[in-house]
Amino acid sequence: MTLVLTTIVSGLCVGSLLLLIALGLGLTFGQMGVINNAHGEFIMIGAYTAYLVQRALGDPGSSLLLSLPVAFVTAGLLGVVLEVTLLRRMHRRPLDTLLVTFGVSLVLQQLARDLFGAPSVNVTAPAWLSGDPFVIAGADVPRTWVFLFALSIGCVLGLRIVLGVTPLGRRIRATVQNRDLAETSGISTAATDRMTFFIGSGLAGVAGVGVTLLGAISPTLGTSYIVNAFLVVVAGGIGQLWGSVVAAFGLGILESFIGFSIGQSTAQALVFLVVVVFLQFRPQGLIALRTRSIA
Amino acid sequence: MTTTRPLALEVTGLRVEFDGFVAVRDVDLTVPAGELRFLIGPNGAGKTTVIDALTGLVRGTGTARFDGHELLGRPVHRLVRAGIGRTFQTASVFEGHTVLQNLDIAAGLHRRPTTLLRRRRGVPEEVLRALDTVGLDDLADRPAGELAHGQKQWLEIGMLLVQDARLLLLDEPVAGMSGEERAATGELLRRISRDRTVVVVEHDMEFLRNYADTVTVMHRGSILAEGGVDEVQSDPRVIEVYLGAPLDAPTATATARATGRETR
Amino acid sequence: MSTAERTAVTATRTRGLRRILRPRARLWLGTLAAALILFVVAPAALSGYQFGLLAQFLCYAMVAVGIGLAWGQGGMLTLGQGLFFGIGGYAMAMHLQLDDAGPGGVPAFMSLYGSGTVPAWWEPFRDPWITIGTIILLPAALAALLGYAIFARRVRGAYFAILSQALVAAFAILLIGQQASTGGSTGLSNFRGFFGYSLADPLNQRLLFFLAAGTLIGMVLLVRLLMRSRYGELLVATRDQEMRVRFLGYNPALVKTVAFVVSSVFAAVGGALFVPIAGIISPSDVAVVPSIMFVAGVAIGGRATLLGPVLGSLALSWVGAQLQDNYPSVWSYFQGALFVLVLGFLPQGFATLGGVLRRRKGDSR
Amino acid sequence: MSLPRTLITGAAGIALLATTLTLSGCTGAKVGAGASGAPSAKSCVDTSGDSIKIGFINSLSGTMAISEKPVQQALYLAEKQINAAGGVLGKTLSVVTSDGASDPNTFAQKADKLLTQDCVAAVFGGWTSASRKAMLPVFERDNGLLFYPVQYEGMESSKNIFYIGATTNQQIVPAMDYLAQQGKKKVFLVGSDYVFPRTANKIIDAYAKAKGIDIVGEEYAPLGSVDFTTIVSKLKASGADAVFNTLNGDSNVAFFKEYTNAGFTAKTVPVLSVSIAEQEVKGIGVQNIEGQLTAWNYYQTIGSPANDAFVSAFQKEYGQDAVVDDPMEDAYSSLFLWKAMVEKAKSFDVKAIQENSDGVSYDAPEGTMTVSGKNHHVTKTARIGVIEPSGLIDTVWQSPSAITPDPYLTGPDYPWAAGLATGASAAPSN
Repeated sequence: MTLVLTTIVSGLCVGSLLLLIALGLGLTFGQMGVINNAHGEFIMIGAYTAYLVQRALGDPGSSLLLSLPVAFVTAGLLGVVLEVTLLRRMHRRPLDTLLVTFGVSLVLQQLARDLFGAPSVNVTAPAWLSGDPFVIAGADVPRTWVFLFALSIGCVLGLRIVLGVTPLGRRIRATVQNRDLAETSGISTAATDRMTFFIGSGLAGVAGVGVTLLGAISPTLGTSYIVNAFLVVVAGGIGQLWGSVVAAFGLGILESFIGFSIGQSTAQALVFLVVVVFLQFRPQGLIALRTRSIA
Repeated sequence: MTTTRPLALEVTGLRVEFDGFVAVRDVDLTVPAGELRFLIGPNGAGKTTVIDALTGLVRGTGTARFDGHELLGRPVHRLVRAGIGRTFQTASVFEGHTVLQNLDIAAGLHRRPTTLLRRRRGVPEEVLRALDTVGLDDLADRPAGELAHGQKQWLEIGMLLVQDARLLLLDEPVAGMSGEERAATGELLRRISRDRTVVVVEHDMEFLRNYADTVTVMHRGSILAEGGVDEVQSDPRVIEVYLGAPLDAPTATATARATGRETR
Repeated sequence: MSTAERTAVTATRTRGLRRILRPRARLWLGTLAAALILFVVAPAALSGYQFGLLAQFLCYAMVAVGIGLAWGQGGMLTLGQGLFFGIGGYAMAMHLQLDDAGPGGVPAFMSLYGSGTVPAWWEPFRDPWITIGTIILLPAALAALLGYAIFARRVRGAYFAILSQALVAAFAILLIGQQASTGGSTGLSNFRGFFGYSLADPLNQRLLFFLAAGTLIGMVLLVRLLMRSRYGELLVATRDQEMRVRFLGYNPALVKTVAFVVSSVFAAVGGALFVPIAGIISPSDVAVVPSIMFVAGVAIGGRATLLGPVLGSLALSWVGAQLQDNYPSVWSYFQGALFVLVLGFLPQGFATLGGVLRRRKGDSR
Repeated sequence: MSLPRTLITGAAGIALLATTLTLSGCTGAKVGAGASGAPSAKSCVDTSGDSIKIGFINSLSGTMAISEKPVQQALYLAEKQINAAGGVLGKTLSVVTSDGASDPNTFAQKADKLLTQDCVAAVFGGWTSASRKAMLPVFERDNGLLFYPVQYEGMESSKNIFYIGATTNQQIVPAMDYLAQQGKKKVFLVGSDYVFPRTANKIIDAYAKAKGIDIVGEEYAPLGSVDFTTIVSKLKASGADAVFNTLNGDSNVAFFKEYTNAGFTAKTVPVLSVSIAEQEVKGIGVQNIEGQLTAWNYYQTIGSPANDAFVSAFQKEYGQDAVVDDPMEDAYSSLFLWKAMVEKAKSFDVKAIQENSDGVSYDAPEGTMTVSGKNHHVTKTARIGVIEPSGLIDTVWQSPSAITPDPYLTGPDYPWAAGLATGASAAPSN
């Protein structure tokens, strides 16, 4: 029983991480149709930001909290630069954005290598996260997991509020539903795209800070996450926030269970295959937007 | 005579729902063979949705029969084999291909699949006929992307002729056309409706008056009136729907669409 | 002179050469030139190392030809060609391993990593004909299944790209995980013979090069044939206006699947020939990044043209091999910049560079 | 043009081509025909001038660059010192570098280039087993020499490779001896999913079975994986009293962070790692692994005149903060070992070096290395170390004497390993 609980808890932790990395991607992919292969590198940038903030401040606790907004803004601004210089001219060519951003990711990786050196660097977790694990119903729950879980849920709620309540959110939704109509209704779609990309990339930065609690920071950090992130977005249903949430935790728990019973290495491959097969039967993902035309 | 006569389209109780919103309800529509029927109504009346339902693009309930075939719930290629053809509001032609290539591809329905692997040699008879009918003879080798707006619509209609569609569902074929192009299109529709059943979704009242055999008016997803042009035009309910204005000065949107043509 | 007239004049002028040479003649001349370069010039001009390298690049180019068909003509961007390259490569490698081990023999790595017995699913690959059949039929069947299921669902192109990427990632992880039967991350290497011919003999290496060159030329000719057939016109039509194609009574999913199957078989054949030439196949040859790099050459050369994918792929591989040694850091930047510049500013690749420049020059406004 | 006609003409053309090639005698030797086994490549090494070319092959790009760049630095240091002392047989060394790009196939390609195009007398480098196994056929075909500087999983010996790093009986077996000696009875194995961990764990399994140790878990993470939640949960559930860690690179960071998060410490359940050296400690963060154990043959802290000279020379060259570790020291030593072999053979010729290699020795920073002509490995002293807060590693135990290399574990000391090497011993050996 404890083992099952442990599995679920570790699945939730994996899911939190998946959700964090998929959230921003879901926004830019789902809302704008841009397939951003450099999303992983924005995560990497967020992680290096956390590293730099900690080097400047010294205290792990305050620097962790401070690096969340700093990484959000840093990665977000870089995202805006990418959108303005490149992606803006490619709105009608989503497949090409995929390849262009792959090129961008190569450049960013090499840039990080030249700036920070190839060896990985490390962020120290604050004492209040590295203490004894919490015990919930007999299962040990490390504090970092709780933090990641809270962080991912916080990001989901924040995004939900921004999209649902604020004027910016209304503009984003209007632009998604009908770009031309939004433009004629006085919404600057270019400005909206910039903001969407800012938030999406910023969330990647936040994810990067979260990642530092689990692993090392290296220039190739982002590559280990990008395939998973895309799968979560696609499995959840493109443009569906709640779909991503369900998909992330579902896949996390699935991976955890397979990992426990068969082995970690096989688990990842099987999860990929499960998603591919699932999408054969339900190509629109878990939650689908019904539209007037299938075209 | 009866064997060559085109067949009637019979729709009863058609209903289309999107996530609880009923876009089309209780639509009964009978278009007799060889008739040029216009389907009109204000924006959002459900005209295009009716066509989408008949051609399998959205799911509809009820019945819709043509030539003894049930249309609802059938896959698109079955509908096409049953003789249904349609156009879209924006002309969907293959812009990279020449006019001739466009029409040749449309002829593929009646060819064996193995011919696909061969190169095109010569021009099939039905393609020549369609070129002549839609009046694009001189432009046969021109890429479709270079055609004028109206010509693209004609090409699209030509493709339906090549595929030998017997029920043509045309979605706003004259939108954005010049006066001359409208007239040419009208004549074209007259010609082809002689031995085919043609349903035209349209906004332009002038065009309608000149060429329609009969008119069906839709409003908020159901049929408001049906009959000859004069009959419908004088129907008080129809006048009320069109903002109390006379029928030839319809909604602002419709006016905007009828570019190149003042609405008097 | 009106713009239209001027365009027409320029077009006539540039098509001058094409007018003079009928398509048939151009086909024969082109084939002859390619054969001359690959069969006569290359062996004479290149060192043994460069020659071997070019042989590998020819195999990559086969994958590129297929991607050109699927993506350039059919609009299906596949990021998973490594899967088919890998199936072809591993099938061939398994056969070579078993062949080296002799009848009933066990490949050395299996005793090292595993139980020392040959798994049942390896056994059929002792037979050369089953191996060749698998190299062609397995990718074809897989591509048909996968392609039709996805295309029939009318999902967005991005789905296909992402799913194919996930598949190739899963494939690589599975290969690594099954070390006892696939060699794991080390892959399969150290082959001695190829259908009875010793791989250590430079003459046989040369023969393999010719085999790859001939296959590549054959593939390009086949794609040309397809592009000029009614099917080719239909494929492009499906790419541009899938809805219209459907309403003309065709099944667009089937049209696209055929192109995807052909491209997958090309990739598998490329992988199968790659193995004896390179002497190794490992998960790092079939994973996510190499799969994207397959696409890179196509994008850079010109996805929608006949020769763009081949030349782009060969050029990219060649430049990569030259730059990587001397400037490993520059190479990364160069690769990245190439993607950004070509796709951002010259989306149809270098094959269309001439046309773009001409239009710029001719544009007086 | 119709389909059949094109196909027929095309097929005819290709058939014609093939026939011509076959008739013109273009096909080479069949397998098993007399000449096939013998290396057909003739050496193109130029020994006439004042200098002699050698090749360095390391990953300068890709995931392995982190580990392999420092190795190349150590190689360059050795080259500089040798040249300053007058070179080898009076010739200065001239280095050709190649980037293996962390990709086995690239390693094979570049090895071929170094041997046949650059015509180097010997090649130094390689790191992953995958890269070595990819290069092995190339070195055998082109008849070149590779000096491989990293500890590895054993079960291999090629007359064209000199293995300067430890084989299993010089690292893994002593490490297990140490754990057994500490009274550990339940060992959990965790490794990256590739050749070295899987083969090492196979050996450990056999060892444990013979010595009454329970292997309570054996887990592999995909290379580069950073998700260790499941594995650490399993570790927790297993009740292990020690962990044997063969994880590679950044996976270590993720593993140790998760390990710490789960409440483990070096005191309760120590982790003995065989792929973490001084270079890696920095990246993992010393606070995460302080007090944990490692097994190597060399640490920067070894107190010997040879080592003091090596460390200070290296830091003079690459900065006072530069750290050195086992593979770097092996790489550095490998160049001197080659020099000693050449001087004994009085020739750069591959065959002469192979024949004269037995018994060649060099006083390396880690102690004297002596080459075994039988299996091309070298003698090494095993050392268990503990990671200090400074990030350096202190020796806590070392083997009483240098251990003779036994890559196939066929010696009398390893009766439990019988059967492990079946089939593997069929590999070519000198």
